[in-house]
Formats: sequence, C-alpha cells, structure tokens
Amino acid sequence: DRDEAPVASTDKGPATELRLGYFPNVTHAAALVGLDQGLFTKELGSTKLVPTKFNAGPEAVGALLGGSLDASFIGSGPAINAYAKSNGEAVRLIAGTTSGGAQLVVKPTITKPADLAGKTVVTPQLGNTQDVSLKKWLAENKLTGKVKVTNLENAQTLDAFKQGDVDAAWLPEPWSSRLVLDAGAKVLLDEASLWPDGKFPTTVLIVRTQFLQEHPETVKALLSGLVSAIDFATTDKAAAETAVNKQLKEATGKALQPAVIDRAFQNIQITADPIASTFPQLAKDQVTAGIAKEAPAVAGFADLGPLNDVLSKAGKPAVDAAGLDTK
Amino acid sequence: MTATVEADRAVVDSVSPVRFHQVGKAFGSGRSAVVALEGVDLEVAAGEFVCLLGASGCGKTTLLNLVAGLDQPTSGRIELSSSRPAVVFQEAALMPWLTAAGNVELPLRMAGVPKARRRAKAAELLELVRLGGLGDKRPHELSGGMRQRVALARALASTTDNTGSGAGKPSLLLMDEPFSALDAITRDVLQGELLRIWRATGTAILFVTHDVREAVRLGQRVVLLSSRPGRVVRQWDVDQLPEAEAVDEINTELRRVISSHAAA
Amino acid sequence: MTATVEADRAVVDSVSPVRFHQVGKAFGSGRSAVVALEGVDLEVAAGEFVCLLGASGCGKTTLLNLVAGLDQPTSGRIELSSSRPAVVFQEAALMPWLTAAGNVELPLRMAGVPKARRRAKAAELLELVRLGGLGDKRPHELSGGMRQRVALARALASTTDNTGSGAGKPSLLLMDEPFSALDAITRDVLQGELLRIWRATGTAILFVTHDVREAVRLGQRVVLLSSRPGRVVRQWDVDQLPEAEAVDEINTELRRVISSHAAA
Amino acid sequence: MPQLDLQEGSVEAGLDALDTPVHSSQGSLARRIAARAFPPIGAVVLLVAVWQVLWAAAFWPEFKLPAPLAVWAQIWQLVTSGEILELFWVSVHRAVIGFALSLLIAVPLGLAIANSRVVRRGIGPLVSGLQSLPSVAWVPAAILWFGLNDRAIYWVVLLGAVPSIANGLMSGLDQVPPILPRVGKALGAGRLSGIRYILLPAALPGFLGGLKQGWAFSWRSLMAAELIATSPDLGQGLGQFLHNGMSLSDISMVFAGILLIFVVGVGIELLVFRPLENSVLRARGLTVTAR
Amino acid sequence: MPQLDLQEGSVEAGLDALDTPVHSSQGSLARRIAARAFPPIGAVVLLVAVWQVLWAAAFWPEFKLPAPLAVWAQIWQLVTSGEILELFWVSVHRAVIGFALSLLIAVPLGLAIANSRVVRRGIGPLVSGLQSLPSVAWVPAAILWFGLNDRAIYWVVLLGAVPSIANGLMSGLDQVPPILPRVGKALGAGRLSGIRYILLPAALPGFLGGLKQGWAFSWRSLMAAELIATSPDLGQGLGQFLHNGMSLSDISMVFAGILLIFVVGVGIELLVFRPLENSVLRARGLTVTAR
Ligand SMILES: Nc1ncnc2c1ncn2[C@@H]1O[C@H](COP(=O)(O)OP(=O)(O)OP(=O)(O)O)[C@@H](O)[C@H]1O
Ligand SMILES: Nc1ncnc2c1ncn2[C@@H]1O[C@H](COP(=O)(O)OP(=O)(O)OP(=O)(O)O)[C@@H](O)[C@H]1O
Ligand SMILES: [Mg+2]
Ligand SMILES: [Mg+2]
Repeated sequence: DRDEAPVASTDKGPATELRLGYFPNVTHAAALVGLDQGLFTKELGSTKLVPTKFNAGPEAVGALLGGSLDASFIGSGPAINAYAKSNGEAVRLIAGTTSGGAQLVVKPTITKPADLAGKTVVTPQLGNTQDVSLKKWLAENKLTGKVKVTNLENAQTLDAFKQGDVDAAWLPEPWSSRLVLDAGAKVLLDEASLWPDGKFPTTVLIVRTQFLQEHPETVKALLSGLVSAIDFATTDKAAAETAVNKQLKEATGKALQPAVIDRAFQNIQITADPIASTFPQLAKDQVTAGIAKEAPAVAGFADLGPLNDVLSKAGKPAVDAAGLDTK
Repeated sequence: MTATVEADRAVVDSVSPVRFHQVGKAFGSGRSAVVALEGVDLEVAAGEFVCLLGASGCGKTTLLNLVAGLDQPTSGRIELSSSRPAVVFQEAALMPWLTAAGNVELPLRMAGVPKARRRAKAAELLELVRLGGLGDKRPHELSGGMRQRVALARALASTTDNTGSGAGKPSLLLMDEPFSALDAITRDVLQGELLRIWRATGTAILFVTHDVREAVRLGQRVVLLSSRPGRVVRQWDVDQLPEAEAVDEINTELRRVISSHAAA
Repeated sequence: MTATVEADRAVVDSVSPVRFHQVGKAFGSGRSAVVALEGVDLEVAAGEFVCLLGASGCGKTTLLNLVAGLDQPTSGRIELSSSRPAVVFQEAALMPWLTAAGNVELPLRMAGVPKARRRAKAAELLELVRLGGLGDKRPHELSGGMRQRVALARALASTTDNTGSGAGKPSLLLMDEPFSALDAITRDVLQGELLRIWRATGTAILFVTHDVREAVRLGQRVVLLSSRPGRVVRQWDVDQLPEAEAVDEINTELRRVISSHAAA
Repeated sequence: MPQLDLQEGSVEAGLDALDTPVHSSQGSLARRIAARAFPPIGAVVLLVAVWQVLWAAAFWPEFKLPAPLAVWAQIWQLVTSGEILELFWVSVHRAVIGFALSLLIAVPLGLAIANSRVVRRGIGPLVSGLQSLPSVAWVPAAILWFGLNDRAIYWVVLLGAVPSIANGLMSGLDQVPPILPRVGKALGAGRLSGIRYILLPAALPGFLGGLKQGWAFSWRSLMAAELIATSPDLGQGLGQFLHNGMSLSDISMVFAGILLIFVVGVGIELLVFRPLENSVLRARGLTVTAR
Repeated sequence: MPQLDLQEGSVEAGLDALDTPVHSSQGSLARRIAARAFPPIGAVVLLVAVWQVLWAAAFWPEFKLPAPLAVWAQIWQLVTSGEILELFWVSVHRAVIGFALSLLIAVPLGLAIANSRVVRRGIGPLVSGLQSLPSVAWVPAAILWFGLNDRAIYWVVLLGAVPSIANGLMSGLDQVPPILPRVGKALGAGRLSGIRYILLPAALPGFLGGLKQGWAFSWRSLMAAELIATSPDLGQGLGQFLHNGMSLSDISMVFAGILLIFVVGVGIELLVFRPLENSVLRARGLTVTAR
C-alpha cells in the first residue's frame, strides 16, 4: 500500500525565484498594482519574481499542484478545491486581497428573482466562486432546476449577452461592469448583500505548503509587497486604477475603458484579510450548490502567521484566522 | 500497300475506323524527351485485321494508346471514326476490388446493362476464355495467364455496347499482346475464338504481338515498326502470301530492322 | 529420368539445390480451397537447367514461389540446399520509386556492395539486357518488355552475392516466363546470354515458359505439369533428343494433358 | 489434408474465413475469439497493472496520479446511476451526425481537389490550412455566430473533420495507379461513372485511412467543443463531464473522463473501422499475412 | 517540334520539368509561376472580398464579424512591432521539434503495428483510441505532471501527433502491393533492410498523407496547449495570442490569431508537403495529368 508520509521540509533560506500566479482581472487589483509598482520585487530582494498569468482558477491550481507555481492569487472556490483535492497537503491560504466585486447582472426585463425561472444564467466556471454563490442563492430562492446554469468564459458571456443568448450572469469584476456598461445589463443582486458586513473573499493568496516551509522569508517578503500594494491601492485609487489598467494592457494587449474600471473599483474592497471566518460557510455552500457531496474540510487551510508578522511590523491590526489555521 | 477488305465478311461500313496522319509522340520535354513515334501514317480499314510487330520498346503500346484516346499525339493528327475502341491492355490491369466476373461486368455496368443480362454475358465470356466457374475469384487469386484472359473477356464485353453514340459506326478492337502469357494450347483456342468473333462481328482489329507466326496466322496485314523513333518500316499483305514464306520474310526484315537499330 | 549433369561445365557442388518430397499447396480453406499443387516430387541437380511447362494456371508460379521460400507448402517437404535463389517474377514488379538502374542496384545495396561497384555492375547488367543508357528511366516510363528486362537484370544482380551465408552452396536461378514480352530478336539474344551465364557460373536454373521450342532449346530437362491439381506428368531429357522431335513429342503430350483436363 | 478442410471449413463464415491459416482453422470458435481478444485485453491489463504499481509506489502524490480504484469508483458511479448512458448518447450521436455531415461535404470536395489542377492549387492549401486550425480556436467564434446550441458544435466538428476527410480522400486518390482510370476510360467510363466505379473504389484503402483520421478529428473536435461550451441546452456529454472534472481539479474525475473518451475511440475503431479495413484489405489480397 | 524543345527545355529545372505539357514549356518562367500562384491567391482574394461584402452589408454586428481592415490593422501592428517574429518563432520551432520527436516515436510504432499481428491487435486499437482524445484534455494533466514548461507542451503534442503518424504509416503500409515485399525478400532483404529499402519507400505516398495529418495534429495540439497554458517561461506563441484575443472578446484579434495560425498551416503545406508530395507522386508516375 501507499506509504503517505509527507516529509516536513525545513527552512532553506530565501528562494532563488518565486513563481507567482495572477489573473488579468480587476479582482486581482492588488496583484496588478504590486507588479506594476515593483512592490513585490522590491521586497523580494535577490529572489527573482516570475509573474505568471492565468485565465481560470483550475489551471492555476494545476500549476500549483504540479509544482510549476509557488504562489498564486486565486478565487476562493478554486483555492478551497486545491486544498481539499490534495487532502489538505499541497497549499496554504496566506492572505486575502479582495473582498466583494461579484454581481448578478440581468436583462432589464428581469426585475425579481422569480423572473429568472426558465432563463439562462451564466457563471464563469463550474465550482468557481461565483458558480457556487449562484447555485446556493438559487437553492435558497427555490429556483434550483428552474433556471439553466451555463458556464462560459467571461469574454464569451459578454458576447452571448449582447446577442440575447443568455439572460443573466453572476460575474466578477470587471465583467459585471462591462455587461452593465457595454451591454445594458441591470444589477439584480450584489453578492455583498448576502454576506455579513458585505464582506466575502473574492480573491486570496495561496502558496505551496512546501514552499512555505522551505522559504518562509520569501513568503514574508511577498506578503510585505502585498501589504504595500494594498496600501497603495487604498490610498490612491486613481493611481491604482491607472496601474491596473496598464497591467491589463500589458498582459492582454487591451486596456479597459475608464468607465468600466471606475465602476469595477467601486464594487471591490482591497484588503489583506482573507475573511477566514467565511470559509467553512463557503465550503458548506458547495454542498448546497450541488457541486460537492460533502463539504470539503477547510480546517488547517490558513496559515496567517506570516501575514500577521508583516502586518504588526507595519503597525497594522492583525487578521483573524477564525480557527482555520488548525486541523 | 493498302489492304483490300475481303468482300465476303460482314463489314459494317467502309469508312476507315482510324487513320494516322504523320503522327508523332514524344514523352517529356527538354533534354530527356523520348520520341516514341514519329511521322506515322497508318490506316486501318473497316473490318480489317492488322497485326503490329516491332522491337521491344519501339512504340506499339504508345500507338495503341493514341488510338484509344488515352494519350494525345504531340504532332500530326489522328482521325477516329469508329465507336469507342475496346482495348486489351498489355498488363491485365484488373480492378483489384472486383472479382473476375465483376471485372468482366464492369463495362456492361457502366453502359447500364441490367443485372441479369450482365451476369449471363460475363459468365458466357469467362467460359469463352476457358475460365468458366472461376468468376468469383479475386485478381490476386488468379495466375498471370488467367488474369490476362479475364482482361480479354472484359475487353470483349466492352465491345458489345453498340446501342449508344457508337451505334452504326465501325467498331475497333485494340489488343496489346493479349496471348503472351498463355500456353500454346489455350492460345490456339483463343486465336480461333478471336478469328470467329472477328468474322462474326466485322470489327476491325489492331493486334500487337511479338510472335511472327501468330501475326501471320491471324492478320490480313502485318505492319512492322522501327524503334527510336517508331516509324512504319514495312507492311505485308499476308493474306496474299503462303504462311511459311511470310514468316521467313518478316523474320528476316525484323532482324534487319532491330539489329540496325542496335548498331546505331 | 534424372538428368545427367554434363562434366564439362563448372559445377560448384553435387548436392541438389532443391528437392521436393510429395509437396502439396492449397490456397484458402473450406469449400473454396484451390489445390494448386499435389504430390509433387521434383529434384533439380546442381548446375542443371530445368524447364517447366504446363497449362495456364496449373501451378508453375506457385511451385517457384515455394522454392523461393515465399510461400510454405501445405503438405510435403522441400529441401533447399542452395544459397538464396534469385527470382525473375512473372510480373516485372519493379519498385516504382527507383529508376531502372536503382532497381538493378537494389539487391546489391541490400547486400552492402559499395556504391561505385554497384553502379558499374548495374550499368553492365543493363547493357546485357540491351537497355544501356536507359538506367535513369522510371518504371512507368518503360515499355512492358523493357520492364521485364530490368527485372531480369535485377535478378541477375541478386545472384552475384556469393560472399555471405550462401558461399559455397550451389546457386539457383528461378525464372517465370522471363522472355514472354520480348520480340523474337531480343529474346534470341537474351537466351544466348542466359546460356552463357549458365555455363560460366554453373548455377542451376528452373525456367518456366509457355514456348515449347524455347524450353527445348534452353533446357537439359523439360518437366510437364498437369493442372488441377498440378502434378508432374512427364519429364524429358531433351539433351538426348533432336530438337524438332522433342518439340513435336512435347507438344503432343501437352495437348493431350491440357485437353484431358479441359474435358474433365 | 485439404480434403478434410473442405468439410470442416464449410461451417466457418464471416470475414475471418481467409485470414486463418489452414491448419489453425481446426481450432474451435471460442479459441479463435480468444486469440483475437487476448492481445488488446492483455495490453489494457498491462497498462492498468503498471498504473497500479506506480500509484502504490506513491511515486507521485495522489493528486497527480489517482488510484485506479478511485477512477473505477467514478465510472462505476456513472454506470449505476445510469448517467453513463446519457454521456455516451449525447456525445456519440453528435459525433456520428457530425461525421456523416462532414462526409457529405468532404467527398465532393476531395474529388474536386484531386481531379482538377486549378481547384487543387486554389483550394488545396486552404483546406490543409483549415485542417491545422485547432478546434478550440473555433469554439468562441461558433458560439458567437450560432449561439450556445448544437449548431455551434456541429460547426466546430465540421471544420475539424471536413478538411481531414477531404485530404485523406485526396491522398487516397493520388495513389490510385494511373492505369486503372485509363482502363476505366477505355471501358467507357464517363466522368461520373469513372468516379463511381473506378476512382472511389480504387482509392478506398487509402481513403479508409483518411476516414479514420477524419473520425478522430471529428471526435476530438466534438470533445473540444463540449469541453469549452457547457450549457444545459447542450446536454451533458463526455466532454462536459471531463470539463467538470477539470474545473473541480478532481483528478480522478479527469481520468475517468479521459478513459471514457478513450473507450469510445477504441470501440469505434474495433467495431467500425477495423472490420471495414480488414474486409477491404482482404478482398484485395493486401493482408498482413501476405507478407 | 520536340527538337526545338530540347534546346529550350535545358534551361528549365526543378520539380516542374515533367509537369508542364510540352507545348506550354515555351511560356516564360514568370508566366509559369503566375499560373501556379494565381489559383491560391485568387481563392484568398475571393474569400476576402466575400468577407468585406458581408461586413459592409452589416449583415452581422461588428462584434461578430470584424472588418477585414481591423483585422489587417491588428496583423500590421504585430508586423511593425516585430512581435510577429516571436509569435511565429515560438510556435513554429516548437511544432517542428514536437513533430520531429513524434516521427521518431511513431515510425517504429507504426512499423510494429503494421508488421506484427499480435502488436496490431494489442496496441492498434489503443493507438486509435489515443488519437481520438482531444489535446485539450491532456493539458491539465500535462501541467500537473510536468509543470508549466515546454515538456508539458511537447507531451501534449506527442500525444496528438504520434498516434496519427503511426496510423498514417500503418495505412500506407497496408496498401503496399504484397508483391513488392515478396520481391524484396527474394532479392535478399532481411527484416531491417526490407523495411528500409522496400516497405518504407513503398508506403511513402500513403505515409505522406499520414504525415500531413500528423502535422495537422501536432500543430493543432500545440495550439491547443498554447491556448490553455500561458506562462512567461513558455514565451508568447500564436496560441497565446489567440487566447488573449478570446479573453478580451476582441473579435478582430481573434480573427487575426486564427488567420496567422492558418497562414502557418498553409505555408507549411505549400513549402513542405506540397513539393514533397509532388516529387514523390511524379517520380512514380502518379500525377494528376496522368489521368
Ligand atoms: N509515360 C512515359 N514516359 C516516358 N517515356 C515513355 C512513357 N511511355 C513510354 N515511353 C517510352 O516510349 C517508348 C515506347 O514505349 P511503348 O510502351 O510504346 O513500347 P512497346 O512497343 O509497347 O514495347 P513492348 O513491346 O516492350 O511493350 C519506350 O522507349 C518507352 O521508354
Ligand atoms: N493467392 C492465391 N489465392 C488463391 N488461389 C491462388 C493464389 N495464387 C494462385 N492461386 C491459384 O493457384 C493456381 C495456380 O496458379 P499459378 O499462378 O501457380 O499458375 P501458373 O501455372 O503460374 O499459371 P500461368 O501460366 O497462367 O502464370 C491457379 O488456379 C490460381 O487460381
Ligand atoms: Mg508494349
Ligand atoms: Mg504463372
């Protein structure tokens, strides 16, 4: 039989390079700002930063599990999957970056949840953050089975919506804004309204467990960079928008329209707090949403020690692991 | 030196089925061009049986291909007034996906002959070439001589269509060494059959062979081609000559033509 | 009825290159099986020239294939003590991607002969079959008889390897109607060349032909096969007989065998 | 001996009649089926054994290489719930329709390309260019143009399969020995009857190879389309199943999906193309035994 | 006349020598190049014209069908910035390496399958099954196993191209007239030299068709892999470019990407496979003119 005793690795000092995943999306604003302003490289010192662009969570998870990525900004759904599918081995949650920024946008003719019956609603990907949220919400509104849930890439959703092929979509920023501004969609529901204080993790930062154990210094440097980036973004919103748009253009060749990025920024909250307290709920929601048969175990997922070290060094309040840091 | 068509045979028409006017054929171009035929003047009268002799590689097959319309001459002109000529190719070239009977039926099928008549005709023709009962064999299951006979039967099948555009025109049969792979006895039998068919249908036949005796026995006229380039060197009205004498004379001439070429 | 090997020729060995013991060969199985050969006993002595006669489809090619090891007998046993026999197939079967010279060089290439010697040998053999200067033609650019001669040259090239495992063993040449597509003169020349090679090398030859005259002229012994199934009917030591008499006798017998079969 | 075979052989039938050497035809039917089934089953068993050993050796962590049993559990669950029928039905019927449509378009196209020099030069390279475009590239455009429905999927399948089948037919036609169409012409074949009675059957062995590749292209394109476009309207096919596994980073589900797709590929090969190929080759004396 | 040709023809060279009928060989070289280049260019011009008309008629909204000019602008921008060189280089060199590797693996595999009945029965269907797996399905597994690097990409390309090339070779070998290997054997071919000197060249025309399909598979697989796996380590290839277009829902960029991929496909066809095919077919007397 398999002999499964993962060898606990020890501190090996700063890594020679850090391969960091991110998505060219407004919900990854902190990452984009940090990259744009060189905040990560500054903190990392001699460690070379290799930023790697992804378009969807599962691919980033694959790269992390395959060992070709050390840390990644990622949605909370795929983050939970990565932890659960590797039996709690492969990755750790070390910080949050964005809260909020997901909306259910609909055709103007739809004004209340019940109108969605018989309609097609799109989410970006099966089991991703928005998909789970939508399905849970549908279940709570007794709409499960009455609404057709389709998965489409965000870009295609925009086109499909313009064409009238889909009637509604539960999307992260900037796509909800683009649907509203470019395609005349209306907001039926802001996901923030479903959570206490309107706070829920949209994007978090996870790191390979092995990397965390071997290079805690590097991880701390990364977190310092992240905290600086969050500072930058929260203090000078206009500069942050410019930086994000510049990165988007660099990563994809096209920038967003100013109106879209403005609106998108209004809907997100950039924060280092992963809002750990919501994770058990998020895991349970997967069952409600019919994605998983049993709630993935999330205990032991978070390791917020390094983040809190960094925060206290910067004279900021620590964030709460809400018991997520122990199995 | 033109052949006189015997009056006692059933001649459909007096128009020559095919007439060559200074026909030349070269393959390829440039330095590597091969001139297979040059300045060939030849006429086959309706219902005439002409045998073509010549060294290996002198252009006999090429000449037949020109008549059959499978190649175009590079110079000169060919006047064809027969219906589509039936051809027995030098290689059997059977369709490998069809049985022997299927091969014989093929021209009938393409001419739209109904199935039952096709079947009967194919069986009859296979019987004629002494392959009765072997209709369901595939080409790769037949011996070389058997394949040649199937090809012969197939060509005969393709002559029987005289209903379409070819109706009324003189018919023409082109045969490229059709008996070369046959034993003496089978060959005798098929030569007899061929003569019978020729007499009965009045078709003109252009027959390539290397066997001078065969040429003399079958043909009314024997045409000798030279090689490189192929030209008509001499013709004999062998009907007029005693067989042994004709064979000797042609053999001598053939030897002269071929060795003069070899020396050149 | 065994042939006496002439003492004045260069005979390599006195072991028979090939010996058949009650060999049978059937194709297919079940109801549709074709028995091509049955109970064939045949021996070719070292250095002997044996001609094989028989009706079309009687099993001559099959017999040659068995000797060449290209097919296995379904019954009986074949004792082969020659080096790998060289074969001239009934079809030319040239490699379409090689030029004429390339085809002749092929067996030399596979035997590892260096390029310069290969070239020279191929040119020499092409000259022998009267195709000098046509070495760079592709098979599809050659006439039927030319292809047959290239195949002949190729087979001769494949006999020249006597250095490998075959060294010291008697050699054997199998020829399946090698001259069938040639004009009389070329055929005469090549028959002469073949006899010269046979005398010079002392190779044994098993030669299939439909031309009784050719068989008598070339062979020391003539073997007649019956058909369906192929059996050895009679053999003649034609060295012992005057040519005309032999031809007549064999022709009569051939006619008898073939027509008895046709009647059956 | 052959006499004996004559009796025994008469009960045999089917495509194998010519294949089995005379002496082995005395073996029982069961034995012959076994001889035929053993090699592929043996190969599969070997593969699974290697997989199990690799897994048991914990050479890779579980999330990289799932346990064979875990994958089997996934599949078994699909079987017991009956879901597997829907998966197969949705994908296979689409693939068959798409392939049939492709044939209808590709055969005239291939004939035109192979027979006319102008068409060959004008369209030939474009067809090959089309063939080199990945199906995934077409999916977004197809959804844009046709909406999220079967039409979009068929469009992707057609773009994948048509060029491949046309190219296959073309290469089959190119290899037809020129003597055969010449003979056909001499026997009175017109343009159409020459194609029908000579060119197409003559090109068949090569064309079959092209068909196999064309099928592979259409099946792959379908899977790619299903992988990318998911919607309840489209039903749940194998591609969607695989996609779900990927989205959930569930490696055992991914493996199950790959395995099921693979099984369909092998099944179609064994049930459709292999017998076709065997009968075509055998009828022409082109069997492996012949050499 | 032919005498005259002898003089003129000697300045002609290249693969066309045999192709052009005797009388047309008197045309100038420029004229002949034009005759050859016209049909494909004409076809492309026609396509673009139709596109422009469709667009000008505003039959579809701009986000469904971009203006030809907009697409051209995209491409032109790539050209002027020199980016296009990187795009081509990254993708093409990978495809070539992947294809070469595939050849190395597929040729022995195809030979084994075609020549041994046990291997054919055991592995043959598995190879066909592998061929029917879409490349996209392998990408996640490849990334998991090899990481986000060229090895993963080559793995995907190999899995796409090897079965296809092996199958193509197999089908080419199946069509070899059995007389040729028999002749080879009689001429003293051993197992290896028989393969080297007889089977492989004899199967070449059919194999070329398989190679073309194999190339299409490897190029498509590469594009699929590039479409999905993006990383600075991987460089920016055509697939990534296309992907960016898709994620931006920028239809003119998508079209530009498709067009560039297509151009590579056509280019490889015209520069590599077409001449190869022509010379192989011509050497064997299998040209279109012959029929
Ligand atoms: N397609 C071709 N390309 C080039 N040369 C050719 C072609 N076909 C025939 N030739 C050449 O034309 C000449 C005449 O060939 P042809 O086949 O007509 O001879 P033949 O008289 O039928 O000879 P045989 O009695 O050997 O069959 C030969 O020198 C041959 O090499
Ligand atoms: N592969 C095969 N499958 C089935 N039957 C075959 C096969 N090869 C030969 N035969 C049959 O075996 C018999 C002998 O054929 P073979 O080729 O040996 O004749 P042959 O004496 O060479 O005739 P020919 O003088 O016409 O060349 C024929 O009846 C033929 O139909
Ligand atoms: Mg000829
Ligand atoms: Mg024979």
